[in-house]
Amino acid sequence: MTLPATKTDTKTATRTAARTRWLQDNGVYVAVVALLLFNAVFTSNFLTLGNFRTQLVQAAPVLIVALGMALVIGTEGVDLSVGAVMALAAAIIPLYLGAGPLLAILMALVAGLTAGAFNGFLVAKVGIQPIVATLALLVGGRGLALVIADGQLVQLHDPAFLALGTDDLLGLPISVLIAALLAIAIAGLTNRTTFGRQLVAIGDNRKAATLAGLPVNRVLVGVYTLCGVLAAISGVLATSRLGASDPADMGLLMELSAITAVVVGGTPLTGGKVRVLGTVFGVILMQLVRATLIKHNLPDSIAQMIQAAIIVAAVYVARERR
Amino acid sequence: MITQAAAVRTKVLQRQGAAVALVLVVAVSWLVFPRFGSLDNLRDLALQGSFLAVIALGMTFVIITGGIDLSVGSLYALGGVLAAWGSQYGFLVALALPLLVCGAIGLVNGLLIARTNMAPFIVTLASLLFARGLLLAITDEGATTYQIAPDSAFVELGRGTVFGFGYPIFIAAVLCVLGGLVLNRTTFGQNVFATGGAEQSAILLGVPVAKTKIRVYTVSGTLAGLAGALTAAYLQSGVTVIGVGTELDAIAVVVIGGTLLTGGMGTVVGTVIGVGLIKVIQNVINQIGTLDSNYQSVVSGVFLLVVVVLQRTLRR
Amino acid sequence: TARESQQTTSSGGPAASAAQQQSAGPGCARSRTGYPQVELEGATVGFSQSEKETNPFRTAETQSIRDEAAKHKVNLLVTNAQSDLNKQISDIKSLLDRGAKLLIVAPLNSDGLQPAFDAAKAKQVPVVTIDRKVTSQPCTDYLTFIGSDFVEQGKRAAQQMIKATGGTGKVAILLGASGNNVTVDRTKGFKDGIAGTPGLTVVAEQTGEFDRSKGQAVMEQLIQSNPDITAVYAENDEMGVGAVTALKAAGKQPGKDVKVVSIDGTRTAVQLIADGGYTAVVESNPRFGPLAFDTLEKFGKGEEIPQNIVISDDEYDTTNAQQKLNNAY
Amino acid sequence: MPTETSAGPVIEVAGVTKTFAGVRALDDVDFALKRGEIHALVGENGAGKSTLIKVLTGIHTPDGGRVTRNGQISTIYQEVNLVPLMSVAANLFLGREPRTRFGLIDRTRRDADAAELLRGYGITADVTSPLGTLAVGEQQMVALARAVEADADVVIMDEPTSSLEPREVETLLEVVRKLHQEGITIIYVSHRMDELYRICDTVTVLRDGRNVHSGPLEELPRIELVSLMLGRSVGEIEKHGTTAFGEDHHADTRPVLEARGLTSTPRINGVDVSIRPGEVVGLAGLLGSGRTETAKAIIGALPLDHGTVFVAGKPVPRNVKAATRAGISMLAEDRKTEGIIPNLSVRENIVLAALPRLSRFGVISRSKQDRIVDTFVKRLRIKVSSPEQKVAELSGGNQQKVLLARWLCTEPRILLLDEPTRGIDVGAKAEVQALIDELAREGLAVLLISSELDELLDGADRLVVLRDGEVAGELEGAQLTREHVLKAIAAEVMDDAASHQNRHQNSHQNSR
Ligand SMILES: Nc1ncnc2c1ncn2[C@@H]1O[C@H](COP(=O)(O)OP(=O)(O)OP(=O)(O)O)[C@@H](O)[C@H]1O
Ligand SMILES: Nc1ncnc2c1ncn2[C@@H]1O[C@H](COP(=O)(O)OP(=O)(O)OP(=O)(O)O)[C@@H](O)[C@H]1O
Ligand SMILES: [Mg+2]
Ligand SMILES: [Mg+2]
Repeated sequence: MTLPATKTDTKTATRTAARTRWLQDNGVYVAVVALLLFNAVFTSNFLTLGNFRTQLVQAAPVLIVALGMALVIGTEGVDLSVGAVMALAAAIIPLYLGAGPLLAILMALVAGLTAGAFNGFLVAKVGIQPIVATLALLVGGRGLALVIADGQLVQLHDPAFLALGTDDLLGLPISVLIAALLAIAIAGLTNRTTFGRQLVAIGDNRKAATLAGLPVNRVLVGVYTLCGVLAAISGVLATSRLGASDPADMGLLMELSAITAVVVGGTPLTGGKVRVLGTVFGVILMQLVRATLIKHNLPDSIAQMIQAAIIVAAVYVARERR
Repeated sequence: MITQAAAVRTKVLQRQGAAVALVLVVAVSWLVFPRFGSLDNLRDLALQGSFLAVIALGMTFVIITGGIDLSVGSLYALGGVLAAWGSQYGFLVALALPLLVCGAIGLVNGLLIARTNMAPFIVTLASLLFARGLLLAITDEGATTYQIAPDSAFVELGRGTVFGFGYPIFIAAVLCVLGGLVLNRTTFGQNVFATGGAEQSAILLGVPVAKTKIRVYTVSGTLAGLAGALTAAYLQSGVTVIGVGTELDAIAVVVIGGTLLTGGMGTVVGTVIGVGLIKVIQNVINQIGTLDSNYQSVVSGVFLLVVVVLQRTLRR
Repeated sequence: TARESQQTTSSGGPAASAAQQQSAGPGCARSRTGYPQVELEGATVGFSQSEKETNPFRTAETQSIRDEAAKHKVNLLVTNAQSDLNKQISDIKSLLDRGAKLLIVAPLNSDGLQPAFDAAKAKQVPVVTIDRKVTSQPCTDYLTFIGSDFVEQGKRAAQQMIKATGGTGKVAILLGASGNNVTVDRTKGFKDGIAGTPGLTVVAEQTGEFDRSKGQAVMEQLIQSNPDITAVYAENDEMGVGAVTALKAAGKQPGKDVKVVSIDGTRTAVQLIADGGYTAVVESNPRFGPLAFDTLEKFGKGEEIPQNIVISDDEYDTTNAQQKLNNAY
Repeated sequence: MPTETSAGPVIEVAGVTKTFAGVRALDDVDFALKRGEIHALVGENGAGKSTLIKVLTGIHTPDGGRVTRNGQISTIYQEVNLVPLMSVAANLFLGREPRTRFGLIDRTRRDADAAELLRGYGITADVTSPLGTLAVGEQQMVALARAVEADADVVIMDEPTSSLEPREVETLLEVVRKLHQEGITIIYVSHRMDELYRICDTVTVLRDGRNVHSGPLEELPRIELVSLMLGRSVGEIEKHGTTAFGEDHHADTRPVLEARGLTSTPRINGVDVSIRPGEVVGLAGLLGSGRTETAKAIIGALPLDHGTVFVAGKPVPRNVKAATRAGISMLAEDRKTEGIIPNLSVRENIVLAALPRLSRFGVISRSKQDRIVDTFVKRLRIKVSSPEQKVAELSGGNQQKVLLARWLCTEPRILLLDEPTRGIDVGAKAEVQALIDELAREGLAVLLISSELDELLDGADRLVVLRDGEVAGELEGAQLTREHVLKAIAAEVMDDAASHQNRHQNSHQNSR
């Protein structure tokens, strides 16, 4: 058994390696740029301010959820309950809106916090696999939201609350501004703080992190709680934009959109790494894909298959090489 | 020795946590709801469980390798549509077509996962979308529902009975027994465990990890297609609106059955028990009858939680 | 509080009376089926609802059945399949198991309920299907179908659209959920309806999945890429209302710059017409209770039952929305 | 695979080069393995030994060069590579299970065969229990048994003895000799000079990925071999002894650590340990005697039935976080699963446990970090291309140093070291030992667990001997001799260590 001599030019090999690595790290940015170029050429009325605004406004709630999801995924977990938490937030808003939008929003966030902390408790203290722990809330949470709302969609009229979804601040839609600020905050959290580094270490090797004396349970509960709160924020913004509390449909399948965006953005599902900017671009990429498919009036069947192909392609490029 | 007996007892409990729960739930339902134990109800329970069991069997293999297959719900629906469409060309086509197409999609899942190191979650999420898209494409965006001639042999596959128990029950039972044997008594089964237990080590031990993964996803896709075909035969048509969220049911069932989501450990028996549990609970919720439909999902969620926490506590 | 109560008070709107039409084919009498006679009063009747009662249509539908059941003093058993076809089959079997002698079924899907019908047939229990027509055999598999004609609804929406636009304009269609035959029929009816009006062209058709926020999101995209859209046909009110929000955000005046026509007849949409921000709504009448129980009673008495009983659907437009507001559900 | 009976080398490697992301692990290496020899492969940590082995076995494809194999190779890798959740028997026969008539796996026979086979290696554990429930050393023996039973022409062993106890080492060496007699060719990697000189015929020395010497081992004086490995002159090395431990330490104050009645059935039962500041206490015992468990119990990583740990007289809550805050640190035995955070950089691995101290209001100070990391990389001579390199890319020994650095930068009062020099090359080992000495002199209380008796005897001021999870004796001062320790460990003098039969009975007695 003899392996033939393969005296490859190591220099070219290194250069190719460097190029794949670059693409691996920056693939999602390249894809976004490519899609923008495609639309600029082939989609009518694409290069308008109003259009970009629409894309950003639609992406904002997904991004907010995806940020929390990225953190959870960084700990080698996953949170399937985010959509249900959004529904819970939506269901709670009209209950307290009479006493002012601030209280209503606060109560919605408290619901998100409670749900997230509950998930965190199940994962960290009880030791249940994240998928299953959060699946319980995915199944039951929306039901609970519907029970709270008595199964009804409720039209909202409070102008201050509705302004959240429609008004601008500093020339940007408020929801986009909030999403941007949250993205910056989460980026700082992951890269610059003890919490962020501990989170990543736990995701990479939980046993070692425990033996290193890291506050594993506290960090995990913290991460899931944060994810719950972010989902609730997203639910609040989406509700205000819709002008109605719609617990039956609010955030439906959001968990899959968020996970897709995070993974397409280069954060591996195996934990130990969180890419916040990648997540932002992952969300933008998926938003642009959806927009492109709608604007070109493709039937649902083709649209779904193209989305599948794009997800695979994006993740293929960003995957970790063996 | 007392301690040893206790240890054995805990071991049994650990393994059979779901079984214990099932026995309890069944016993209570039997006492509380007079119609629970009726033969008709039990037959329907078994039949409804059999479709899920076939899907969950494939999922068990996938999860033991440390993977996950989110595409089974879509493949289940796709399989049904293909079977119904194929039934106009006879029994064989009706049966083979869904198996081949869904198996092929499973194979692609496996290839992408094994050969390119992409996460199973995301690969199968993509094929969830793809299979739905394909289903819509072949049904004219869902406008066409293919019917199966009521007197065809293929319908008999789904509707025929022995002592009132439907054929799908026996098919699922045979498959589960086979699956158990394959898992525990063949090299492929051992490779499945090794792949999920410690992938890197398995590679060094000479286990064909990539091949094992490819096979496992192919099996999962094929079984989802089969479940779809059986369902189509039972419903006499290729219904397009089924299968949404079925992947989550299958995962829940497998996990309730004690299979570790991290891979390396699990049993087919556990999965079957998990199917039993979920179906019995659903049935009981129906027996209550007066429960508001919104509470039903709350009850399901709470129940899932209770079983999983119970199991986790027993395992300690 | 700011919470707007949407509780439907009673189901008995004036639209509940049916304009019965007997379609082709013989009627169905009990003598033909050989089923036993069941005295309606005091009987156990099962109702299998298909989807959660989270949208106004389902709420009103279930409520109507419940109200009418109370009137006839029957013992009503209700199940909800939660959009799961297999569960609906189980539900129906369990209703039979629990002693239902008469069944009312709101099918989740036109196809796939055959096993449930077979079970009912085996127990000689007549089944009235409501709101969605199934592909099984009337009189053998099920007794009769009571409901709207979805194709017809689409056609009427088209007429409203032609009237409102004067026959010219660019239309965007917000489709219902893919794979759903309501979507298919309402699309077909609308397209047939505008076929003779060359001035009206469909420039986009995208699914909003019968959901308000999806309808809104899709409309936002379409209004960007096709700023010249002058009309929207939404296959249910929820998507139409979502589209209104999107149009307003894009600086358009729904009902004026862009005509919006949809199907259902929910309170929100009709209120919008009354307020001048919506064009027209074709009703899809959910109040099946009286017709369903009437039919069962007649069947029991041995009368001939037509294969299809079409419930009359109302229409709301700018001329009548205000006074008919209380009919909306 | 047919074995060619040609007289040529079983494995031949010419001009092999292998580069990982900028690190040249192998650089133009020539290597030939002659049939029937026991070939020692030595070199410092990160010299490229494991990489060469992975090239030989085909796990890695070389960037350049030629590999010729003329036989079936079976390998025991450096880190135990078995499947922890599968049963011992399943691991042992994975891929070549005995069959029933119907082609199904014959589990009864498999389990019986496995038990029989392992008895020959002194392992009496239940073969149906998951492999992961065995101690690391026992797992290593299972891996050895598996590799040997594979009917290979070549058996490669990458540091097989690093987690073995003296008696198990004897068993292993005996297995090696037996294989040799059967004509099997062996590559043997170890940092333990004694073993090499006892069994090996030929030696290849790697340094920085290059083959710096190949030849008969006998002709090569020990000191010269070390000098080849380190690339330093003989004179420089002669100054060092076998271990780098210095004098006894002065430890006259009250104990800083007291562990009383640590019990976690069935693994440990009423273990008492106390350490004074500046004292090094050794934990001795056979494989599976509960040393690792004792250390884990002290740090709070093992759920206890009874027992309390006191630091400076105060009880410590039973969790790792509290123990760490009280000043206890533990270098875990299994660095792969319990030590390194593989995808984080060397820098982040080092500062991990000290993060709260290096940050303000939860925000990390990068400059403080860099300073600390720099200090430790220099002090422990960690071989890295940059502190930003992923720790998973380091060689085993360097990973161990990173972990040591992690603990040292938390400035602990009590340091629990579970096999701290496992897998570390001679140079680094001396450094670590000197470091332990130095730390003790600075007032640290050290608990030292080691399977190398010399290391314990030289390094510890006092020895606590464990047997079956109980304290079997304490040795101090003049009692610190080989004889005494072995007697305490095994409850008898080990003069008949060579006999399989005997050992089997002994371990049987021991386990009861
Ligand atoms: N997968 C990898 N990726 C990047 N670098 C690697 C990888 N494997 C090994 N290296 C590098 O190659 C060099 C040789 O490593 P190797 O594991 O062969 O050393 P070794 O001689 O076995 O050391 P030890 O005695 O510590 O086990 C080291 O510098 C190491 O960092
Ligand atoms: N996770 C576990 N579950 C069950 N038993 C275990 C587990 N870990 C260890 N044991 C058992 O506990 C006993 C003590 O093991 P321990 O690892 O403490 O031994 P040790 O003296 O440290 O040996 P080593 O030389 O491997 O460090 C052994 O019999 C071992 O089989
Ligand atoms: Mg090595
Ligand atoms: Mg140990």
